[in-house]
Amino acid sequence: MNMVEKILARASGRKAVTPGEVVVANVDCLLLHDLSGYLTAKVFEEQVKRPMRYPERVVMIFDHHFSPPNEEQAVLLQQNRGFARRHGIHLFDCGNGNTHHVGVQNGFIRPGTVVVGSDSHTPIHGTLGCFATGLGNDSHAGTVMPFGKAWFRVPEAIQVRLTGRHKPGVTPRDVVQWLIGTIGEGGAIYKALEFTGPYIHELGVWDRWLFPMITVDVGAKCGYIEPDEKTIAFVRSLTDRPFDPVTGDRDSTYEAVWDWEISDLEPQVTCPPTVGYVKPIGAAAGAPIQWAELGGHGGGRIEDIRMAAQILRNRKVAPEVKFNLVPSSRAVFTQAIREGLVELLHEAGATWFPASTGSNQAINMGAMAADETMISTHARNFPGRNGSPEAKMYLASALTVAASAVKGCVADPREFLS
Amino acid sequence: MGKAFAEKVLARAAGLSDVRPGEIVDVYPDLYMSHMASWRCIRTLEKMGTDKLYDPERIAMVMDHISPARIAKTADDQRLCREFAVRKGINKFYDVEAGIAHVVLMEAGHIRPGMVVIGTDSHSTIYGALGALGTGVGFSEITAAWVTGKLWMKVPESIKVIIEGPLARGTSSKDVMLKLIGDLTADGATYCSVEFHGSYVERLSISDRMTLCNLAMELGAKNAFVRPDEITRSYLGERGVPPGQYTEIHPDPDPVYVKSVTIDGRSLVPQIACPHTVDNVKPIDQVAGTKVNQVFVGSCANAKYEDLVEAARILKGRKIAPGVRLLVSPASKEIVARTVKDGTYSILLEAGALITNPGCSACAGDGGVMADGEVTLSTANRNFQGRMGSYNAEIYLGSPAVAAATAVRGVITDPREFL
Amino acid sequence: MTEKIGGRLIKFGDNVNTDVIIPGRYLVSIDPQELAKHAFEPMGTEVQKRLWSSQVVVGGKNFGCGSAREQAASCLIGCGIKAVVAKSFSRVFFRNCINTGLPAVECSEAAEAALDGGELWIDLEQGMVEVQGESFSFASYPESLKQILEAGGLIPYLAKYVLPQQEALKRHTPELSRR
Amino acid sequence: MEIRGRCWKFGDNIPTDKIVRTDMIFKPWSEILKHVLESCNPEFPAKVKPGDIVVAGKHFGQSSGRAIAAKAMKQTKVGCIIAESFARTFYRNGFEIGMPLLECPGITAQVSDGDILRVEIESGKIVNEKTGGEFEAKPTPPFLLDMLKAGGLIAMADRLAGEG
Repeated sequence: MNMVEKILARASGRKAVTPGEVVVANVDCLLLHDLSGYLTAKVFEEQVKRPMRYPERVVMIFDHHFSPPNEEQAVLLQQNRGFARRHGIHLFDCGNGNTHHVGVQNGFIRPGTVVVGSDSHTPIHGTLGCFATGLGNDSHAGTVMPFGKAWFRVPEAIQVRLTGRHKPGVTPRDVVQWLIGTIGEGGAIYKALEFTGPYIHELGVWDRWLFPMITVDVGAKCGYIEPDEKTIAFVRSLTDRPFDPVTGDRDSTYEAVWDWEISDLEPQVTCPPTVGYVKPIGAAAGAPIQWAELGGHGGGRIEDIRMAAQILRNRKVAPEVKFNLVPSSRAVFTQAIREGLVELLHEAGATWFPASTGSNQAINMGAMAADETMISTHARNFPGRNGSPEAKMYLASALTVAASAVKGCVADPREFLS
Repeated sequence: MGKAFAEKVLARAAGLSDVRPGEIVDVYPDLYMSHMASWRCIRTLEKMGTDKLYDPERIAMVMDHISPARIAKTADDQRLCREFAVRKGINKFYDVEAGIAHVVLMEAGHIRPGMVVIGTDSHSTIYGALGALGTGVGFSEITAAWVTGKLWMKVPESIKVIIEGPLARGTSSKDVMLKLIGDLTADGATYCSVEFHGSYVERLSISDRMTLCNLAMELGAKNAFVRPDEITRSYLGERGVPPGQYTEIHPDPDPVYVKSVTIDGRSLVPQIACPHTVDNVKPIDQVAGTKVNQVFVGSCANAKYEDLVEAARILKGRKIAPGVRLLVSPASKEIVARTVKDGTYSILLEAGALITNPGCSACAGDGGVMADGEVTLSTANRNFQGRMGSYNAEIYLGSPAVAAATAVRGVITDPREFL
Repeated sequence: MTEKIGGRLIKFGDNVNTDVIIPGRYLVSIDPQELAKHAFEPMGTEVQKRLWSSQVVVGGKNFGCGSAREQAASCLIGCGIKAVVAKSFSRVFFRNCINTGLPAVECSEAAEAALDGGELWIDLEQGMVEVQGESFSFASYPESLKQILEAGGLIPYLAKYVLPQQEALKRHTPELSRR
Repeated sequence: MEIRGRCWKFGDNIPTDKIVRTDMIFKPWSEILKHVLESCNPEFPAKVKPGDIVVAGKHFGQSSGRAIAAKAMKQTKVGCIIAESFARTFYRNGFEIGMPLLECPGITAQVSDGDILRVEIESGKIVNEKTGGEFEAKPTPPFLLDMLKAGGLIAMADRLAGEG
């Protein structure tokens, strides 16, 4: 059995499971954010009407808001706070960071566990050797909250083996975007993607993190990286709670093995209007932008902020561009201050925003007029997510975003790296 | 009999040798500030069918009330302003990242002693902190000024406010003003020019003078004034404006004041303006212990560098109370830079504050909105019903020190407990 | 401006502020009809209904204190209000009334005498307010303000009188504060 | 379970954002329904009738995992959705709220807007009455058919909990 099969078997009290089977498994952690949390809470209290079985496993994080912009949203947050208090679940209010970063940094995510959440990027936690996937409100309200369980169809696994070394100016984010373009939107529906190979194993945990993040956009159920010493040390540094890591058997079977060598990759840009529209930088460079942003579920890491600083040291943001920086968590924000990056980037003309998901769904920021364009480290670029449906969003690495902010158009970061 | 500041400055700007209180004169302001309302001015201009500006040099635009945009319509309005500024050569254009208009224009050296400044914001009285006459107008008037260069003004009568210092421990310019507004009521200075004098004012920082002049609006004042001095000159000097570039206007030694009021700062205690009017002021012991859901350190009244430092002094090494949100919105980009550099920013962040980008933020309803039954302690200048969300929510106003102390305890708290 | 203006009145107290007259959340709009729907919303729908069927707003002291938002005047126009009478006005609100073409009359006695739901008529030319069978005088507007009101507000006034002679105007500009 | 209705055809990779616009999430159904799938077909919200059948291309309902997109489709009262394939959270959410879904690779080439389709959910048999064409959808797992019969996940939650 592979890692996911072993975790699902253990969590459902079976010796073995096989792909295609439906199992009911114990859930170790449920991550909710402010929007989905509200919808889930309503179903739970209005339709399910049962006690919360394991409140300590449920975490709600306010990250789409950093501050309610109108009364409707204020009421939503107020009701979420009330829900959290009534049922004794964990609550992280606005300003603590985006749901996945806060979940990890507070030790809720441990190897070998089952993690679910209503954010579609929940598979990101496969980075730490979890079986992690996004479910809908009714699963959370109907079975996770009252019973600590959920049903799963055991997925077929595909192994994605990456080898090689990325060139200077190319980052793991570029590799990830290239993968989405190559596998294609919906190119791996229902599958479990195991990311492996020397390229993956050499990466630090926060860089590995970008790989399972993309699984939803290629349609997969989950993605994961088998835990190794780096994973264990990382999780140990965040929590004292015990955990029992799982790795796949030697004779694990995969529906397919996709082998890629990534050494030749150029920086990649995801172009409007969908996440599958990925091009090498040369094909997109020159498109004018008015907005640039580091932030979102995959961005705003300390690594991203460092990359932006690398580009912006002794340079300025182009006058026609607004470059917005959204740290992924309060801890990352304070770290960036300590490293002098907040000052450096502010002086270069960027603007800092509270730790959150930033422009994701444009609740506090990120609305654009028709024909305005943003380049960001966000995970999605569908039209209508950021103000006018005629606004455009490019997705790229922090290096490329920062280079574009300097140049006023989509730009190749290698121009700025000596 | 001599002339008060307002009479002298308006005579100068009207091109007349002598004006008297009550007289209506055509004034040519030196600067016309418009913020979020700028797009309306541009649309009105289009409607008037003219494209000629009297003097683009006198136009200042700051995109402060909603920054950045949350809906496409706002993004579109802001783009209209941006493009208009480029097309018309308006070089005093400050975009969504700059901060609150008043503070930004003062920091940039655009406000100088002896100027007459009109703005689409009632708190334009704040410009008195640099010895200028600042007053609020509607967007039609700004549009008219863009085109004709002038507007009608009634020459105000003047009120003298004498503040004696030094202030008692734990109090600040905010407490002085709340006390004054409580005593004189919300229309205590309607149509009047309020001049601040006295030993406390003479050695006062520009930041505190800004708080005084800003809050004079809540007395109904047309404008406010602090006599320019060495502190003014050095503030301007640091911003690249040498004394040769402005002409100070001082009141004569013996002007006619319709009213003279003295406040003794030496016996002051922290003051709180209770819901829903700014003149519903009580000494802090009468409201201490009131539970709050949110604390807001922001607005043109009290989100300046000195205000954030004051809050950080109390928050250093402490955490905000569980269940309380602390929202901090620095007034300008420059303030962000200074607080990051000296560690104030980190102190606030580590205490649990949520620090937004610079701008009007919750004071203009841009975030920090409350649901029914919630309570905010705010350092802003207004606590009107519905200003921060629900009509059934409450806003208390106090100084940055009160705000910090309140955030730590979760209930309205006298900052002297922490000093 | 020879005809009397007025009709049914709705009376408010002292220090009515602009956040009550038109809450900040509605300022995205500048359409008087749209704004009218939200005028005085914090005071509840009963008050709003009476406002919409009135022609005169009567206020106490310091009416319209608060923001410089011009919509505080234009929303009343959208409600069908013909004039505002108060004991005293906040100055920006007063300006905004004149500039949007809404007569604002400062007349303490008339505001005192007015009864909620009664009638009030104003003769702007004579500077008289009639209410509860009594007449009260008020200081009539200076000529320049009369012209603005007559034109229907500042912008129409400019279009009619000022813009045509723009060039002539420029020659009379006084010395500016040095910059 | 047989459904007969008019066909509305849509393309590939339609995200949840296009089914329910993000700024509509917390609006009442009456408001949301005015905009369902409008950016793909502006006529759909006004003209969709109970019992109509939506046919979509690959990866229908991708992007966000929130059930609101599936719930909105159910609120339009369409009889069922047939797609070349579904995004997995949409598929899951559909059955959990009692909305029948069928996966039928190749279907979009065989039907047009306005065709009358007859669909049998259990067997997966699809008939295009206009062309006479007959197609076989992929079989639906019995577990999900049970859920559909029970009226959705919450109705069968107790039974599920007993299994784990």
